[in-house]
Amino acid sequence: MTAGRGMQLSRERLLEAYRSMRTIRDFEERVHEEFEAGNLPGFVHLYAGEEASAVGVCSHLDDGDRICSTHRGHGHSIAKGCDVEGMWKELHGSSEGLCGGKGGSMHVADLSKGMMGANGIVGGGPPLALGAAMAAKTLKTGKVAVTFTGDGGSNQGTTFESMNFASVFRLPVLFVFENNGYAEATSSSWSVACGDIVNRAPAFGMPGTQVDGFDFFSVHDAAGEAVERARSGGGPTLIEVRFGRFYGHHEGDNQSYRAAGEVDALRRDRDCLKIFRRRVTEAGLLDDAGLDAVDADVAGLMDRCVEAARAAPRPTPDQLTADVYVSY
Amino acid sequence: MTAGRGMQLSRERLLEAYRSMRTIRDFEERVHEEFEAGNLPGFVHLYAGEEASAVGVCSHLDDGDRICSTHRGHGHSIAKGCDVEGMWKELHGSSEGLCGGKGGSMHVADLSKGMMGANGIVGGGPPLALGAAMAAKTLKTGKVAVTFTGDGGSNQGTTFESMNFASVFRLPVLFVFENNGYAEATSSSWSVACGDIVNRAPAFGMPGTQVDGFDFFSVHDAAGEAVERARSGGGPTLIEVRFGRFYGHHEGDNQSYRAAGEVDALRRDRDCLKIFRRRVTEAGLLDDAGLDAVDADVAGLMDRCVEAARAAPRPTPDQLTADVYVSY
Amino acid sequence: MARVISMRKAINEALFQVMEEDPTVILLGEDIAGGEGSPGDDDAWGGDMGITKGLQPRFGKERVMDTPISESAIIGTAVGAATSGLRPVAELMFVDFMGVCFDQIMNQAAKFRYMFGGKARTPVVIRTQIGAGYNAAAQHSQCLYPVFAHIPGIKCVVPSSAYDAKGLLIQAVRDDDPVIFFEHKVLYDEVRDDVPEEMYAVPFGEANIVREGSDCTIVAIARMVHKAGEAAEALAGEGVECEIVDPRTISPLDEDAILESVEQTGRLVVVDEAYPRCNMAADIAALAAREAFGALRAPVRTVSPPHTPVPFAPELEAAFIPSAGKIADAVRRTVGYAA
Amino acid sequence: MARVISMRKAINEALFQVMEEDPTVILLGEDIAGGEGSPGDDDAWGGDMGITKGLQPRFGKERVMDTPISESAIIGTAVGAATSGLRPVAELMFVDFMGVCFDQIMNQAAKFRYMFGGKARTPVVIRTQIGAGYNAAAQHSQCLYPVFAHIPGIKCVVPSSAYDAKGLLIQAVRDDDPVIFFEHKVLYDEVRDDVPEEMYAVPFGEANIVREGSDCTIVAIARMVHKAGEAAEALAGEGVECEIVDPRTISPLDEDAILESVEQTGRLVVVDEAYPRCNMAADIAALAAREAFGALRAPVRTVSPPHTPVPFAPELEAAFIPSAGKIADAVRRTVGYAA
Ligand SMILES: Cc1ncc(C[n+]2csc(CCOP(=O)(O)OP(=O)(O)O)c2C)c(N)n1
Ligand SMILES: Cc1ncc(C[n+]2csc(CCOP(=O)(O)OP(=O)(O)O)c2C)c(N)n1
Ligand SMILES: [Mg+2]
Ligand SMILES: [Mg+2]
Repeated sequence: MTAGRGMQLSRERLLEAYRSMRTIRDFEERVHEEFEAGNLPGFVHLYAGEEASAVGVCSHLDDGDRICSTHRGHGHSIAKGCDVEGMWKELHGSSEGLCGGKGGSMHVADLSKGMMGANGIVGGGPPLALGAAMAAKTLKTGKVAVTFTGDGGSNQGTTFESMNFASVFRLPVLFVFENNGYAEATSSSWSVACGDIVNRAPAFGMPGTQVDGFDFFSVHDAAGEAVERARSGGGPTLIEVRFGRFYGHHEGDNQSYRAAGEVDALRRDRDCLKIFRRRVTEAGLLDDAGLDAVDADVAGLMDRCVEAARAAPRPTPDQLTADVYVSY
Repeated sequence: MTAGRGMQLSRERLLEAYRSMRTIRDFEERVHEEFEAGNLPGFVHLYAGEEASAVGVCSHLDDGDRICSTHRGHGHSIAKGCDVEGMWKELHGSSEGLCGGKGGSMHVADLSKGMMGANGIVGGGPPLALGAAMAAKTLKTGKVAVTFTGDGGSNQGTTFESMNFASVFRLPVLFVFENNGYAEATSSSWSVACGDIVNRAPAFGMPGTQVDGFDFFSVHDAAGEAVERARSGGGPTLIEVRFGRFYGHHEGDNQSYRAAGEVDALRRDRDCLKIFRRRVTEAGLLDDAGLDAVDADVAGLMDRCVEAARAAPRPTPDQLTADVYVSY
Repeated sequence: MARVISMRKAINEALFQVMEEDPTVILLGEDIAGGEGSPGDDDAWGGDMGITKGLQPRFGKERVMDTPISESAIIGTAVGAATSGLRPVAELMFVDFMGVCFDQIMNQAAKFRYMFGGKARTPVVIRTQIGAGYNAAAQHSQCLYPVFAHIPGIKCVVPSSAYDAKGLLIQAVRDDDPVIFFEHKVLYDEVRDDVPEEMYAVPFGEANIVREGSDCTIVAIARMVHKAGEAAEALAGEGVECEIVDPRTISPLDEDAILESVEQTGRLVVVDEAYPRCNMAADIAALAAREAFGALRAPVRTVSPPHTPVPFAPELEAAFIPSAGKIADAVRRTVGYAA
Repeated sequence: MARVISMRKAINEALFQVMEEDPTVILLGEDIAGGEGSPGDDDAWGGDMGITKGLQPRFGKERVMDTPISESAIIGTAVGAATSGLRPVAELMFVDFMGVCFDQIMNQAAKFRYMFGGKARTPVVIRTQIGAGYNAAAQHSQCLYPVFAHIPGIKCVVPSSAYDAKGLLIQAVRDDDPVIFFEHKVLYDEVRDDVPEEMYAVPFGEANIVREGSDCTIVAIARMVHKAGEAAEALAGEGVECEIVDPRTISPLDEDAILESVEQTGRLVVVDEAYPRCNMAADIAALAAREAFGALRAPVRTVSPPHTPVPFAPELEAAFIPSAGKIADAVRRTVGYAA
């Protein structure tokens, strides 16, 4: 692990990071509840437990930088600054949702925030991230692109070829592989032939690093280095983030493929929020009161969002055929 | 390079290998002539200069083993035992061609010889080779599959994911990358981000080796080891064969992307047939007279084939709609 | 004696039986068992919709394989193995994922027989989910079978009943051509009908006359057969008798059955959940306009979704899917047509 | 003053002009310059058919890029860049290669605008070669545009003349939606016509009435427009006057122009080089059977290849491609139809 650059962040930046992680966690816990209660339609994949990855990476990015996400996109969206209420409404299919209710959980996007979309296609994001990076390179904006991919998605051909392509053109792009141990029910230790995903970096002529995804600072520091390299013309980087998800693959998954007690242990010992709190309070960077205030604040926000989303207006019939093509 | 197992081949086997390489060379030289004379329709890609690869690999295989080839498939087909006259007729589009005139140069195939087809799609072969290997594994036949891919094709997503897949299932398959320096006009030193293709083997959890493709023995020995490993359940191997082609990408290519004198130098100093001859005669394994006799024999065969192909019957109109589906 | 079972159960049973019957049948796909390499249950999922549940425990990991997420490799493995002595049944979880593996289907499997001069056989089956109805949004709700029907060399199966699903799947596995087997995800549980326990095959290219009637022919596909049935019920109350033709396979297509019905009714409505352009509704309407023109007494109406991606919001999705109401309206316009 | 130039030259010129006009236009594709990293000429190929020749020397490697053989990455780069401020023109060398990159087109580019609630614009152009005629066999001779026309959210352009090719390509680059630009490889040199030197745009969704006539409407696409022209010449000698409608874009499709013509002639033949099932011929025939039924005085005939892959042998390929003779026969049958 690199020496703690993240630990040198300002109090404000640290609180912001914590707030972002807490917002994701609360969002996902509440989505879980709402889904169980039958209030949410569609397929939903929760990011709870993985917050340090999205936030650790996105804390280096601004609205001009771009990310491509996966089916498990809520966390990336929030970390990248998407409007939380708009996301809630989107999950409900409201016309006030971030995508007017036409996308849903798997297609949350806000290009104005640099969030190019969750993606229902495993391996759909990496080629698109090349494009954002190519635009940054061509237009010399100094911006970067990040594509988040799961361990399962790391085995998709589109992902592999994107890495080679990025390297050939020295594109400012990060390939962040979120290895949570499973693709649906299939183990990553089985599906990734070379063991750790980071072992693939040399095959694509790029530096690679593996980080502890339960620790914000571990992700933050590796991503910071990679983003700097990308911004300064040094080309792509592969980052493998190792951790585990707190819920099933999607809502409804009974998770019988997991070991007994696996999730309980994760929640107890590997909760990135708890670990973050411990590290910053032990180092005297933040105090519990400040963090508790964030927790309360976020809980309030989430209450308001859930309520607003339930009451939000529904799409009108004319929306069915709107926005297929540009009208001139 | 591994110690010369190939040099311990019997006289017959050596002559057979030489004959096969000579047949490919003559085939290609004559195709070049016939194409220039306007006697051949379609797109044609010549394998001349690369003979040691096809023959070095296929000399370990029998009809039950399977290969998948590329758009540059004549050499692989001949090395795998396809009927040369049938191939000639196929290139002419005769109904007596190996594929009844319906495939042509880019789709030469003979499953009864284990030749699963040239392929017009770059990256089309590797996934198919997995299937042949899977059948061998499931049916416990001890057979293997080989997929030949170019340096350009090494960058295709389907190729990458096939390597991971093969490793995960420990399939008896060889990934032979024929790195002739170019994909059409684009250099492999540019398009393969990690420099040498062999550097990718670790990313897919398989052994990899790089060989001198101008030298039959170098290819032969590496392939022998890999085939043995595959047959005995040891899984896939990556072999990078380095060499150069004697002609353009396809017939009609003016090759202005190449260095002046490049091809002349290859023909002069790196002709696998000359190198083979030198090695076996210097080692006293074969003599010039024996090799000359093969040359004469093959030249005669080629004359007869060219003539037969020119005179071969044309497809009848009913062939247009035959063999789309099985008729019951 | 037949039992009433769901299409879900019918497909599962067909897979059990073909695997019992023929040791060269193998199954592969993502999480079709669901648990490979994981610490818990190896057959945790039995496919993302549970359709292949129980097959791996019964037939073992050598014949029922979870795979990495590598659709080109999955399909390629199945296709290559089919030319090498096996009869693989691969699962493409959702047809929406065809975009990362279509080459292995359309340029490889579909073309071998013809391109190799009749010398190759490629007995591969690809099972895949189609259709809207679960608010799964734009990338998990498409039909896309017209894209496959467009390609010569592949057979396309679109069952609408549990009975047909079982018999057609058995036929698909026995068939020597590449077959794409489209399963409408809503039908897995929505449809339950009489299904014999023993093995039987439903032949390809033979439409099923689901309902007889003399006023108007409705050709409908997959889930739309049931929507058409609802419409026909309603119309019967108005004195309009519809004949419903379910092609069951769209490639090959039973043109004769369709034309024969149109010759009798003189009217045709085609219902297709696939996007409206270049879809099966257009294909069949064109067939009638070409071959049954003399019999036609009214315009051929098509009922398809609008030309849009599938929207997420439940009310928009509901409006996207052709409904019994829209079908009935189309029939009414057709029957009420005055030249 | 207009000059007579080939479609090859017209496309090349359009690319030069759009790149001059708009610095956000970039080009990428395999060997579109042809020589990256190689010791010799960097612009050795200018595309596998030479269409993009001279563009890299003029606009530099930052804007005209050779790529590795990674079609998903090529298309993805273009699509992603199009949402990020550029107007990329990507080349998919042959449409036959869509099978390794279709997801980036159909699930990504095509759906962004709708799926993201109208908030995304994806001004990407994908140029690709279609068609038989060069004995390039089953994997390099397909049309496949019906597959793209089936997908909502992408516009499909099928030029038949040098004039249209230039104007439609300029329009494609200026358009804010994903556009697939299908270039028939035989037309590159087979077609030469009047093309202004200055820039001009041909709008999408506006058919071109290539020839006027009152006896029968022929709708034809891309190279088939010329085959239809030959047929019409021959038929004129027999006293049969055909009206030829070239849709120029098949998505959006100028339905009005087609229907208007059919209303006048009462007869329709549709000619499409794409495989016959679920193709544009079926699409347009269905349109007429639905919307112009009252005007139709004869069955709508379609002239398409047989439902087979494209064969290699020259005489088989020639028999595969719809010919002027077959088109004329279809018109004769249509005109001679007696109810
Ligand atoms: C091309 C494609 N194949 C398969 C799927 C079905 N699918 C959705 S998520 C998923 C597992 C993804 O696993 P991973 O990449 O590890 O991400 P995680 O869910 O663990 O975050 C699968 C197989 C899909 N959506 N797209
Ligand atoms: C999917 C696909 N992309 C592009 C092409 C066009 N193409 C044919 S051969 C070729 C170059 C292949 O280079 P390489 O793999 O190095 O093989 P080589 O020709 O050198 O033997 C290209 C780009 C194709 N046939 N298929
Ligand atoms: Mg995972
Ligand atoms: Mg090469």
